[in-house]
This record gives sequence, structure tokens and C-alpha cells, in this order.
Amino acid sequence: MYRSLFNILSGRNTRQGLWGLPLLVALLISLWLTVQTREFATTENLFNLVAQAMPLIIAALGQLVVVLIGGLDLSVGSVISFTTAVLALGQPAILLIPAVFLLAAMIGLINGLAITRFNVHPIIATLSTQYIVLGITRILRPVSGGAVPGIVIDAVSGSLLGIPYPVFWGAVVILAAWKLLYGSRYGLHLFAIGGGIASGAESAARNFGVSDRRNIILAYVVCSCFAAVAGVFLAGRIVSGDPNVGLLFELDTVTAVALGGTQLSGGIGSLHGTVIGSLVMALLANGMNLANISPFVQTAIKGGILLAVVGLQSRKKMGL
Amino acid sequence: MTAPGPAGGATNPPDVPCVEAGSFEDFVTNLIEMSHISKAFGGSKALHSVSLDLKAGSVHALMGENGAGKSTLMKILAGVHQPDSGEIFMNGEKLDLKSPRAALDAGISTVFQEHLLLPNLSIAENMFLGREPIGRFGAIDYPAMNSQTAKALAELGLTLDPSQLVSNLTIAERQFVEIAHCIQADASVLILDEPTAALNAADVDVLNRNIRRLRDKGKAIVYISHRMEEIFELCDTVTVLKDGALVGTRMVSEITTDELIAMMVGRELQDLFPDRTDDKGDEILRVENLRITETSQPLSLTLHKGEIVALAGLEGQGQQRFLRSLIGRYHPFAGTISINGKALQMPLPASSGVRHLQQLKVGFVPEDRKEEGLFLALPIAHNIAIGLHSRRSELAPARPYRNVIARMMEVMNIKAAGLSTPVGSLSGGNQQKVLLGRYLAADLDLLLVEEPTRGVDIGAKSEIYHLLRDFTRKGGAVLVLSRETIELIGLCDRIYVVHHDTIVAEMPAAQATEHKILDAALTGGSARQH
Amino acid sequence: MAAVLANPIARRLLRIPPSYLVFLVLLATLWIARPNMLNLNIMGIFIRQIVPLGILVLGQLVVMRVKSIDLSGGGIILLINYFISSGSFPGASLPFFVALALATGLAIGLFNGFMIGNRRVSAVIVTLAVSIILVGLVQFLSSGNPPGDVPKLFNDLYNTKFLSVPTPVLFWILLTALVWLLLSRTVFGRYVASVGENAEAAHFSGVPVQRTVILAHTLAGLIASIAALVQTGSIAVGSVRVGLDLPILAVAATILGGVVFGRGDGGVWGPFFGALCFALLFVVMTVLGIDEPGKLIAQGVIILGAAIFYGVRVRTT
Amino acid sequence: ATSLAHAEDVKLMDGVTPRPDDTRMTAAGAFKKDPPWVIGMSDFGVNANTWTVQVAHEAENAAAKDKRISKFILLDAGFDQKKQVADIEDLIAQHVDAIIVQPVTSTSANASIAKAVAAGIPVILHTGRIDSDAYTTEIQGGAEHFGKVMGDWLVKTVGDNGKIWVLRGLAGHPEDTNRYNGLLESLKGTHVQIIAEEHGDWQYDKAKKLCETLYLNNPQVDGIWSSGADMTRACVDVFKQFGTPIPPISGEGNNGYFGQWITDGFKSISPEYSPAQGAAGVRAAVALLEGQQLYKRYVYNPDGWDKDKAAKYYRDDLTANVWWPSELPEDKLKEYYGKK
Ligand SMILES: Nc1ncnc2c1ncn2[C@@H]1O[C@H](COP(=O)(O)OP(=O)(O)OP(=O)(O)O)[C@@H](O)[C@H]1O
Ligand SMILES: Nc1ncnc2c1ncn2[C@@H]1O[C@H](COP(=O)(O)OP(=O)(O)OP(=O)(O)O)[C@@H](O)[C@H]1O
Ligand SMILES: [Mg+2]
Ligand SMILES: [Mg+2]
Repeated sequence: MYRSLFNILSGRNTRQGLWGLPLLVALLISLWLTVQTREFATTENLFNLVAQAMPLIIAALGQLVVVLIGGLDLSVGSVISFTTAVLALGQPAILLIPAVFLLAAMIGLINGLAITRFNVHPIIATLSTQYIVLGITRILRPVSGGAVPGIVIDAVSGSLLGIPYPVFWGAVVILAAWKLLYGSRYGLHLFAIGGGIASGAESAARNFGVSDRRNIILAYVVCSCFAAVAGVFLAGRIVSGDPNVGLLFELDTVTAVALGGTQLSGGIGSLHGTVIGSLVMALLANGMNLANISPFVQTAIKGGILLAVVGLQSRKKMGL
Repeated sequence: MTAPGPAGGATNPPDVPCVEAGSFEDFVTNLIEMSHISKAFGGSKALHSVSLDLKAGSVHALMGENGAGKSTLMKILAGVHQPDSGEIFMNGEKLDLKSPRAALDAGISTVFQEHLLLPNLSIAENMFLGREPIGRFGAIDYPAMNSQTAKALAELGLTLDPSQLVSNLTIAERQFVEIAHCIQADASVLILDEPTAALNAADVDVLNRNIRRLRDKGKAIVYISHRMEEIFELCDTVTVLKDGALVGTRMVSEITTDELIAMMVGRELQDLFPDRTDDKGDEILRVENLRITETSQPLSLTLHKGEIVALAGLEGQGQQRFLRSLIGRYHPFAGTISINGKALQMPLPASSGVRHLQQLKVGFVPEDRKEEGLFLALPIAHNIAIGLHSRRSELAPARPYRNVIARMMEVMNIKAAGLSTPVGSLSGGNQQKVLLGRYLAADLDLLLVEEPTRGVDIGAKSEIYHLLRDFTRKGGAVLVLSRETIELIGLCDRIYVVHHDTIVAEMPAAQATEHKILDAALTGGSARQH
Repeated sequence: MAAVLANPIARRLLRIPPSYLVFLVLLATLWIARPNMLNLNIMGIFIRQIVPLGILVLGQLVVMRVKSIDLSGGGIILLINYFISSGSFPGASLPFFVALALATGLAIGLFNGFMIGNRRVSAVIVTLAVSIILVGLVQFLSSGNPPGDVPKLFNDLYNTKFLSVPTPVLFWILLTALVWLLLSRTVFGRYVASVGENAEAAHFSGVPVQRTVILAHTLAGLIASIAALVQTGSIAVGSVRVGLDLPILAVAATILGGVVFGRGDGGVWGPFFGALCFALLFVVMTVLGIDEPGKLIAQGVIILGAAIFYGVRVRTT
Repeated sequence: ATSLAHAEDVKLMDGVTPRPDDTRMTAAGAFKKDPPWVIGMSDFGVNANTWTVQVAHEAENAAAKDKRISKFILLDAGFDQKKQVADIEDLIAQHVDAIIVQPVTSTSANASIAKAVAAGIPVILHTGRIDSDAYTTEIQGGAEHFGKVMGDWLVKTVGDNGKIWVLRGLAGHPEDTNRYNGLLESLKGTHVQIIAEEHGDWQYDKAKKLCETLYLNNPQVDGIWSSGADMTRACVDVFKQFGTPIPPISGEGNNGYFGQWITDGFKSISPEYSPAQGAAGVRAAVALLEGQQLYKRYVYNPDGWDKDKAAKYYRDDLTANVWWPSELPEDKLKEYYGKK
């Protein structure tokens, strides 16, 4: 049962990917900020950090699900914007919230069907839906505004026993993702399908009697639904619907997932890696603000740190 | 019918379903009836109206040349392919096998010819994939899964950790896991498509024992192999396919090897192995005091032009590691290697070792043709010519090499629609010939070959042996590694036996016997001759 | 019908990448809506608009053939545009800028290639991080020295014509033909095909796998710098912003052209038409006066529709 | 009355005046604090274009000039709503003395602005309105006004039956919508017809493609309403490329554009939208911290510039990317924008 610390940190000989290094980086950044700034290690800031990281964590966990099967979902950003737009339609929450998830699931279904039934490459399929959903969002809500149901706003801004609600969102979402990936047969099947695809044998899992198509479609549905959760959270945070709020989420989620050591070719990756990857990105943004780094150099520093972390995550195989 | 009926003939074991009423067959029932199955891929017909009956408690061999349609027929029974026409009955009831899942549910379990385990899952997860036991809260019950897996592996004499990832296993270990997976499914029909292609003699024995045990439990087993001796040792019935058509079904006890080969090949095979020659040329490879690992004993060998020399031994004794040390995949701990009298700069870099040896006219033919050998989606022409291209610089124009390729296709008797056929659509034997063709076409002096005939039919095997001999007659030399001892004895001039990462014996092949080799391989240093 | 499908020529025709299909549909739409626009002069100008993307696609397709990806093109274009427009090199001549651009692209491509081929890190993240760094670099530099004007010569060159076809378009076709030659007629092309199909097998056949990946990325960097020069020529002003969607569009055009990671069925001309599709798509939408949301929706529906149509055909044959 | 006079004394910027219909004021001394002060600014996007870069410079420069400001923290939201929410939270966490906000959208930052005010930190808004009253004071150069200045001029120039193209900015951006609404205001009651309306994202390259396409589709156009200077330059270049007369087209206070306008002599107008609003925001913060009384709302609705006024500001020795009017001192102008 014993595995060396190195193996755990490097993620070798497991299917969890190389998540140790980003964890180390997250810890180092936190340590540096604690020493350098007065404000970082305050509960107020740490709770801020959780709330800031939350939409990315949620959406990235959805992205993780499709990345594990060797796919990619470029439509998450649009789905997020779309969700906020629908939520701001001014209808009662009891109507809007189910509607939001139904619509997101439909988008995921279209992605999944196009990819599995019609052999469309995931990048093409999800880029197309990205455009379509963004177009619809722009019709619904040309500019930001509208009224988000109060319950949504309260659900992200309140607190319970001194612990702000975003912390609970995080707990619930991570628990759900954990159950999905590690606490069910479906999760194992995702890894199986991804492992087959990564090793070039698309139908490997099918020969074991695992229905790959249905599972792949479901993965895209799950990803969209996670994006919708992120959208609900964001709608509460920006208190409005906004056609652009999800912009660049597709790249950020993929970055967070890959930063956490998950391999984009599928089959190798982990939930905790993805959470760590998202946290590193949020830490960078929060940390550079607190350390008063000029906005003119922030982008370069962010890129440099990304490159440094990823540059050390050398893998066995070349590829995406 | 003089053949011994299936074990316990009259008393059917309890898990064999009874004959359906109205059936007027003899008392040994057909568990599976495949009737008039046809299947075409694109334009080419893989199966024409083939019928096959499987009986409970019997091992049924499926024989035929590469590309005869054996795997296709079995993939239809396994639900992977759907037949264009024809029907399948189980106990007289029609089966509609739409997917592998459907076949599994019907009690048909398969070891596919291609390794299909998922590298990123553990052994136990692979074993139970698709039917994982569920514990509390819908989670997978890992303790149960692992302990059952350990038990199944133990039955095959394996002591692997069930939670280990498959990507960490050797080929033979993976093969065993697949077999364990197949057995574990507790199906009534087991299909084993070339389960022994990656196994050596000792492992084959273990497997045979298990197959007999399952047969005695009343399972119907289909056994596909290109190794004749296994068929005669293990099987009750044999069906031969040729070019997608049924040639015939016979009791194994009523047929001789030569008859069987004639059924398969359509003619009497002259001689399986080419004649040996005595004209040894200059020394081409000299390895001195090479220590494969830090703790292993030094090893030395020489190879001359005109010679085929083998490395024999049990699985995992370091033969493969040694061969791959020569191309820089592993870095040996100490020792020298010289080629044509010139010492190699050690260690060879892992990324360019192959190219470096190529400049010295040495080629390496890997064992795993799917993973390491072939470009399955690319044309035959590309697969052969790449060995010639890779000796030239990037900006050089890519010559078509039409003549070379056409000659190879002809010399090697590769059965394909044309030069531009993707290699992936060829049968295993023809794929192997394409792979070898790449190195024979590349104008090399020394070939390092791992498993020259893995999964290759007897006719093609013979062709490959002759091709290798022709290669040495023209002044080439071959260092070969194989799990099939008989092949080594028949093909080679000399045999080195490897044990524990070093050479423990050397013998002329003409005097070698399976027993002598096994003896050396088992006892190690004590049997060292010379 | 089955007989027709079995015919190798018919099957080949059916495997034509979706880009040709989209192109034809758009051309037909334009022909119906604005027949007067289908003349060489006008089409030349439309096609010229897409040349930077078209050139970027060439680099993208090379790296995608070796199962990699390059998202750093946007950053390269921005940086080179900044070099030229910021006046950081006072009095520099055109050849100097060209040399500077090519050297920059080459160096960045080489770096990408080294990280991906030698260090074996994730291609998506490395090239994305490089792009972010380049964008950040330009932001940093332009905080002290914002970009100004692009030397006039660039724009003058961009506006030249040869036999009434805009020179940039001819240049693009020429470059595409060169890449086609490289991939189909040289040993490097064979290496690329081999590495993309099976890197391990390529290694054992003596193909220098690492070097091929590094070269492919170096080439992509170089090509991106050429795209940057053309893009700079097309605009008179420097910019501190770049569409990060340019590389993604290049990936989409490449896939639409039948080239996916590791496979190159569409050759070079499939992606070429992929880029053309984006040019025509823009023109058709603008000419028809479709509003912004409508454009997005139509764009998505057309691309998805073509890909589905293609996927269905491939599946049934 | 004294306090009113007091408030009038505070000069935020040329052209900035209290909003006539709103007399609400901050309480005198409500935010008074002893220096040194730490002032934070949440910028909607520093690196969007050269105008936003200059706003940041103007703000930093104004802060640097005032020795009582010990630290000026500039945070860049990069047009990302959630990043702005985070930025404001981070500023609150650092207990800055005042926060200047350029809102990304009219709603997204409202909650965090309210949070800052609740924490006792004054919030000054500029270059973007919000749908709430939660801020302390605002200086708003109305985007509608900007669009209307151009629209009114265009209606006058092309006549009642003119046919115009409309080049809009980034779709979904409030500035784009508001400027466009200003145009619609001008068009009310006229028969001016919009024959093409496209989004050029305020960028040169995209606008150039658009104008080329629109021109080739139908070159008959009487005037062009352009929502930003780079788009105007691109469009002018397209007409020059085709060698046809340049139709009346609206511009903006950008040095490069002024140069083009002066050389090519086409009909145009330049609405004023000074990047010095960045400095005005800092001055407002200082005024509040000094304990002065400010109006709740200031407007910045200057007239458009004609070519003569543009020619007075135009500087041939500076690059295209400086925007007028500017408060940057000569040495900074030379440093940032001097032609080398
Ligand atoms: N999926 C497929 N697509 C196209 N052709 C195929 C496919 N599967 C099999 N074939 C063709 O069908 C024929 C029969 O192949 P099959 O694999 O059944 O032969 P086999 O008897 O198993 O040979 P081997 O002994 O080499 O395993 C071959 O010509 C092969 O090329
Ligand atoms: N859809 C397909 N298109 C093209 N080739 C395929 C397809 N499916 C399988 N093949 C290839 O066709 C070959 C022959 O068919 P089959 O799948 O029956 O295996 P096989 O011949 O028994 O395998 P082996 O290569 O080990 O002998 C296989 O090597 C397989 O990779
Ligand atoms: Mg077979
Ligand atoms: Mg076969």
C-alpha cells in the first residue's frame, strides 16, 4: 500500500496525473503572500478567495469530466453567459432555475450527439454551439442588466455561522463531482473510455460492455450543467445577466484542468488536481492584486508562472 | 466416433442448459450454432456463409491462415461486428448480438486478439469493468473487487497486486489478465483469440491446465492459435477457414498435422524451416562484458555475417532488455558493443539510438507491431518505405520507391488490394510481413528481431523463416528473440540461453532440443556449457 | 446505392472535407444574393482579408499533423506588430523588420517545440502560456511606449496587385503550395505523417521523432511571424490587443479542412478552404446585413451542419 | 449655501459640471481623513486599447503629483466582470481610503460597490454608469451624449434623407449600446436611413474588413457614424484605397485621427471624451478625503470639435496613440508618445 512521496507528488504510476507540483506552487504562493502582505492570511481575504475561485472551480470540474474522455468543451463560457441571461429574465426563481439546467442539459446533449452520433470533432462541435449559444444570449440580453431572483443573490452573498455561502457551494459541488468521478460506476467508465481513446483504441471500453456513446453524451451534459451552476453562482455575484460574463471561461477551465496535471488526451487526471489548478489561477489574480503588482506586468507574470509550472510537468508521452 | 467425448459425456454439468424440446440432435448438444454467417468490410468479403457449431464441454480450435476470417467470425459471436447475413443460435434460440454487452449478457466472453485492456485502470478495474460490484451509496466496492481479482489471478498462478495499473504490466502479464478477465465472467462460451501469442511454453502450460479445467466444467471454448502443437495438445475439434470460407470441421484425434496444414494452406507445406548454411562470414556484432543492470552478471556474445542467432529463455529473464539496450532504450551498466569491429559510443541516447544504429546498417524490429511497429492508418507503401526515408535528411525529396515496395509485396507474398491499402485493414500475418518488409527493404546488414512471427499463420511463418534465411545468405545477420522454442531451434544457427539478465548457455541449434534449452533456462549458470 | 458507395472514386469524393462543402454553399448563397460580387476584383479583396488567418492555418496544420497544437500565434502576431509600430527601432528598414519578425517567430516556435518535443509538456498549456507571456510583454512595453503608426511601406506593399490579384492572396497561395510540397514531397512530410500516426513506431523506424516535433513547431512559429507581417501590413496602426480567438479559429479551419490531430486526410488545401470559408462567411453575413447575434448563430449552425453532414457520410461508407 | 459654494470650488476637470437636475451632495467631512492616503482604482480594462492605457497613465500621474497620496493601487479587471468584483473585494480587504471604479458593466460591480461603501470607503465612479445609487459620487461623460454629438452633426451634414452606415463597437458592451442610443436619439424625427449596421469592436482591422465589404456591396453612402477613432481611420483608409471621395464620417479625439483628418480634409466631427477623466477621479477622491463636500453626480457633456480645434491640439511630433485633451505634462507626453 505504501507509495513514495515522490510518486504521489509526481502522480506517476497512478491515473491522477501530475498534480503534486501545482499544489507545491499553490502553497509557495500562499506562503510568500502571507509573509509579504498583511492582508492575505486574513479570514476575510481567504473567504474572498474562495468566492473568487468558485466559478472557475465549478466550471473546471465540468470541463474535467469531458477532458477525461479525451474531449473538450469550448461552449462552457457561452453556457455561463446564457445562464445569467436566462436568470435575469425577471421570472420567479422556481421557474428559472429548473429552466436553466434543462437548457444547459440540452446544449450538452447537442454537443454529445454531434460528437458521438455524427462523428463531429469535439472542438468543432463545441465551438459551433459556443457561437450559437452566445448568439441566443445576445438576443436575450444585448447588454448586462435584468433582475436576478433574490434567492440567487442571497445564496452567494450570505453567510452561515460566520462562514460565507460560497464555501458551502464549493463543498457541495466538490462532493457532487467526487461522487460522480470516484463514487460511482459512471466515473470509472469515464476513465475507461478516456484511457481507450488516449491509447488509440476508441472502442476499447465498448468491448468490455461499457456503452461509450451514452457515457460520452452524458459527460457533455454534465459539463454543461456544471457550467450552468457556475452561471447561477456568477449571476448572484454580479447581480445581473450579462452576455459577456463567461468570456474566456473555455480557455481558463482548460488551463485549470491541465494545470492540475490532467492529460488532455484523456484517461489521466483528478478532481483534486483540477481544484488545485483553479486555485492556483485564483491565487495568482488575488495575490498580484494584494502584492500591488502593476496591471501592466500582471499578464506577463501570470503567463510566466503558468509556463514554469507546466514546464516542470514533463510526461511520458508527447501530445496535447 | 472414436474421439473421447467431452469430459463426463453423459452427465452434463449443472450449468449447461438442457436440450431444447424438439431438437433431434445427438445427445451432445450444440450450445452455439452459427449458421451461414457472411460479413464484408467495405468492398472485401471477410466471411462467406460460414457455419460453426460449438458444443458444451469441448475445446474447439479455429484454424486458418492470416486473414482467413477467424477473428471476424469470433467478433461476430462477441457482438463486436454484426453479420451481413446469417444467424446465431444459443441452445436453439436465436441470438441478436447488437453489442459486446449483449454478448456478455448472453454468456459469451472473449479474449480479443488485440490487447484491449485499459492501461489507465487497475487490474481489478479492468477485470470488473462494466459489471463492477456496488457497495454502499452506489459506490464501487473496491475491497470485494480486489479480493476476487486476486483469487482469479491466483488460479492462473499469478501474484499481481490487483490495484496495480495495467500500464505497469508486461505483455505476458497483460495477456494473463485478459484471460483471467474472460474466465472471471463466468460465461458458458469462452472465446480465446490467440491467447498464447505473447506467452512462452511454461505460461502456455498454465493456460492449458485452466482451459481443461473450464472444459471439464462444461464450457464451450473456442481456441484460436497458429501453434500446431497447442491444437493437438488441447483441442477436441478443429474447424478450418480459408479466405473467409469454411473448409471443414474435423475431430482433432482423426487428423494429422500435415493434413491440417494442407487444409489450411491448400497444399502440402514443403518444409517449414529453411536449410541451415555453414558459410559464416566476418564478425558483425560483438558484445563484451555487458552488464544489463547494476547487479547482473556480465554477458558476452558474437554474431557473424550469414548467421541467425537466437536468445532463448523464460519470460522476463532480460532478453528483451538486452536487445533494447543495443538500441539505447535502456542504458547498460557496463561493457562494450562493437559493430563491424567499431566500438559504439556508450551509452547510446534513447531518443536517437535507433537512428544511430541505422547508419551502421542495423535495424530493430519491435515485438508489438500495433504499438511500436506499424502505422495502421497509413498505406502499406508508407509503412515499408519509411525505413528508407528515415535514412535521409528532412529536406530531401521523398522518393516513391515504387520498385522496392512492389518487390517486397511480391517477395513477401503480402495479400492486399494494393499498395495504398491501410495496413490496419490487413490481417495480423500480413501486417507482420509488412513490418518485416520495412527492414528487409532498408538495405541493412544486421537485424535485431523480437518475435518475428507473433500471431502469424503457419504458411506465413514458413515464408518469414525463408525470408530471414535469404537475408543471411546475402551476407546479413540476424539476432532473434522468440518465445517459441521450436521456432528458434528450427530457424537458427546458434542459441544463447538467457537467465537472470545474463547468458548462461550457448549451443548450436542443430544439437539443441526444447528440453536442453529449458534445462539451461531453468537451472541458470550450473548448466553453462562451452 | 451500395454499389456506388463501394466504388473507390465515389468513396473518395464522399471523403472531401467539410470545408469544400461550406465554401460551395456560401459561394452559392453569394451568387444568389449578390451575383455582381462574384468577380475577381471583389473576391480578391475579400480573400485578402483572411490572408493572415490563412497563413496561420498553415502552421497550425503542420503541428496538428504531429498531434500537437499551437495557440501562441496570437501572441506572436501581437508582439511583431508591436515591434514594428512602436518605433522601438528608430529608422529601421523593411528588411530589418522582416528579419526581426522571422527571427522572433523562429525563436518562439523553437521554444514551443523544445518544451513539447523534448520536455514533453502539454502542448495546449505551453503555447497558451507563451501566448499569455507575449501579450503580457506587449502590455508591459506599451505602458511605457504605446504603439504608434506602422511604417507606410508595409501598407503600400499590402495594397499592391499582380495581374489584378492582390499580392497577399498570391503570397498565401504560394506559401500554401510550398507547405503542400513540404508535406507531400519531402522526407520531412513522411516524418510528419509517421509521427502523427504513431510516434512510437516512428521511433523504431528511425524517424527522429523529437526533432520532427521541434521542427514542426519551429515552422509554425516562423509561419506565424509571416502572418504577423501580413497582418501588420493590412493595418496602419499598432494595437495592444489581439484576438485570442485567432489561434482557435485556425484550429477550427484546419479541422474543417479535414486535418485532425495526427491525421491529414484534408491535405493542405482542405484547411486552405477552411480559412476561405471564414472569409466568405464574414462577407455573406455582412452583405446580407445579419445582425451580431444572427451572425453568431448562423456561423455556428453552418459549421456544425457541415460537420454533421460530413460525419454522417463518413459513417455510412 | 456656504457648503454649496464650497462644492462649486472643487474643480474636477474642464467641462465637468454638477448634474443640473440632481442636487444631492455628500455630507461635508463624511470621509475626512488625515493623509497619507491609499487610493485604489478598479479599472475596467487597462489594456483594451490606447485610450484605456492613457486613462491609467492620467490617473497614476495625478496621484503621483499629490504628495499626500502615499500609495495608488491600480487594478485591472481586463473587461472581466467577476475579476472586477474580486478586485474591489481585494481593495476593501486592503482597507484603502477611497476606491475609484470604472465599472465593466452597469450592474456587475453594484454589490461590491455597496460593500465598499458599507465599509466606510468612498467610491468614485467614472467612465461608466451603474444601475444603482450605492456609490458616493460620479463623473459621467455620457456615452449617449457622445453618440448624439456625432449623430446630430451627421444628420445636419447628410440631410434629412441621407443614407448612413453605422459602425458600432464591441457587442454587449454598455458603452457601445449607449453611444448607439445617442445616435438613435439624433435620428428621431428625421428620415435618415441606416443602410448598414455592423460591429467593428472599435478595432482597426475588423473595421477595415467591414468597410471594404460594405463598400464593395454598395458604395452609395452619404455618411458614416463610427463609434470609435480606430474604426474611423480604418474606414477612411478603405475609401482612400478605392480612390473614391471620403463621405462625412464621425471621428474621435485621437492624435493619429487628427493627423488623417487634417491631411485628407474630409468632413468630420470629433466628440470629446478626455482620458483625463482618470485624473478627475483621483481629484474627486482627494476632495472627499480632504473633507470637502461634493455633488453626487457630475456630468461631462462637452461639444464636439471641428477641424480647427483639432488642428490646435494635433501634435506632429507625437505618435498616433495619444488622445486629446490630455493632462499629462509635456515630459510625460514626450516620454510615452514621442516619435523616435
Ligand atoms: N474492421 C475491418 N475492416 C476492414 N477489413 C477487415 C476488418 N476486420 C477484418 N478485416 C479483413 O477481413 C479479413 C479477415 O480478417 P480476420 O482478422 O478475421 O482474419 P484472421 O483469420 O483472424 O487472421 P489472423 O490469423 O491474422 O488473426 C482480412 O482480410 C481483414 O483484412
Ligand atoms: N473499422 C476498421 N477499419 C479499418 N481497419 C480495422 C477496423 N477495425 C479493425 N480494423 C483492423 O483490421 C484488422 C483485422 O481485423 P480484426 O479486427 O478481425 O483483427 P485480427 O486480424 O484478428 O488482428 P491481428 O492484426 O492481430 O491479426 C485489425 O488489425 C484491426 O486493427
Ligand atoms: Mg485473428
Ligand atoms: Mg487477423
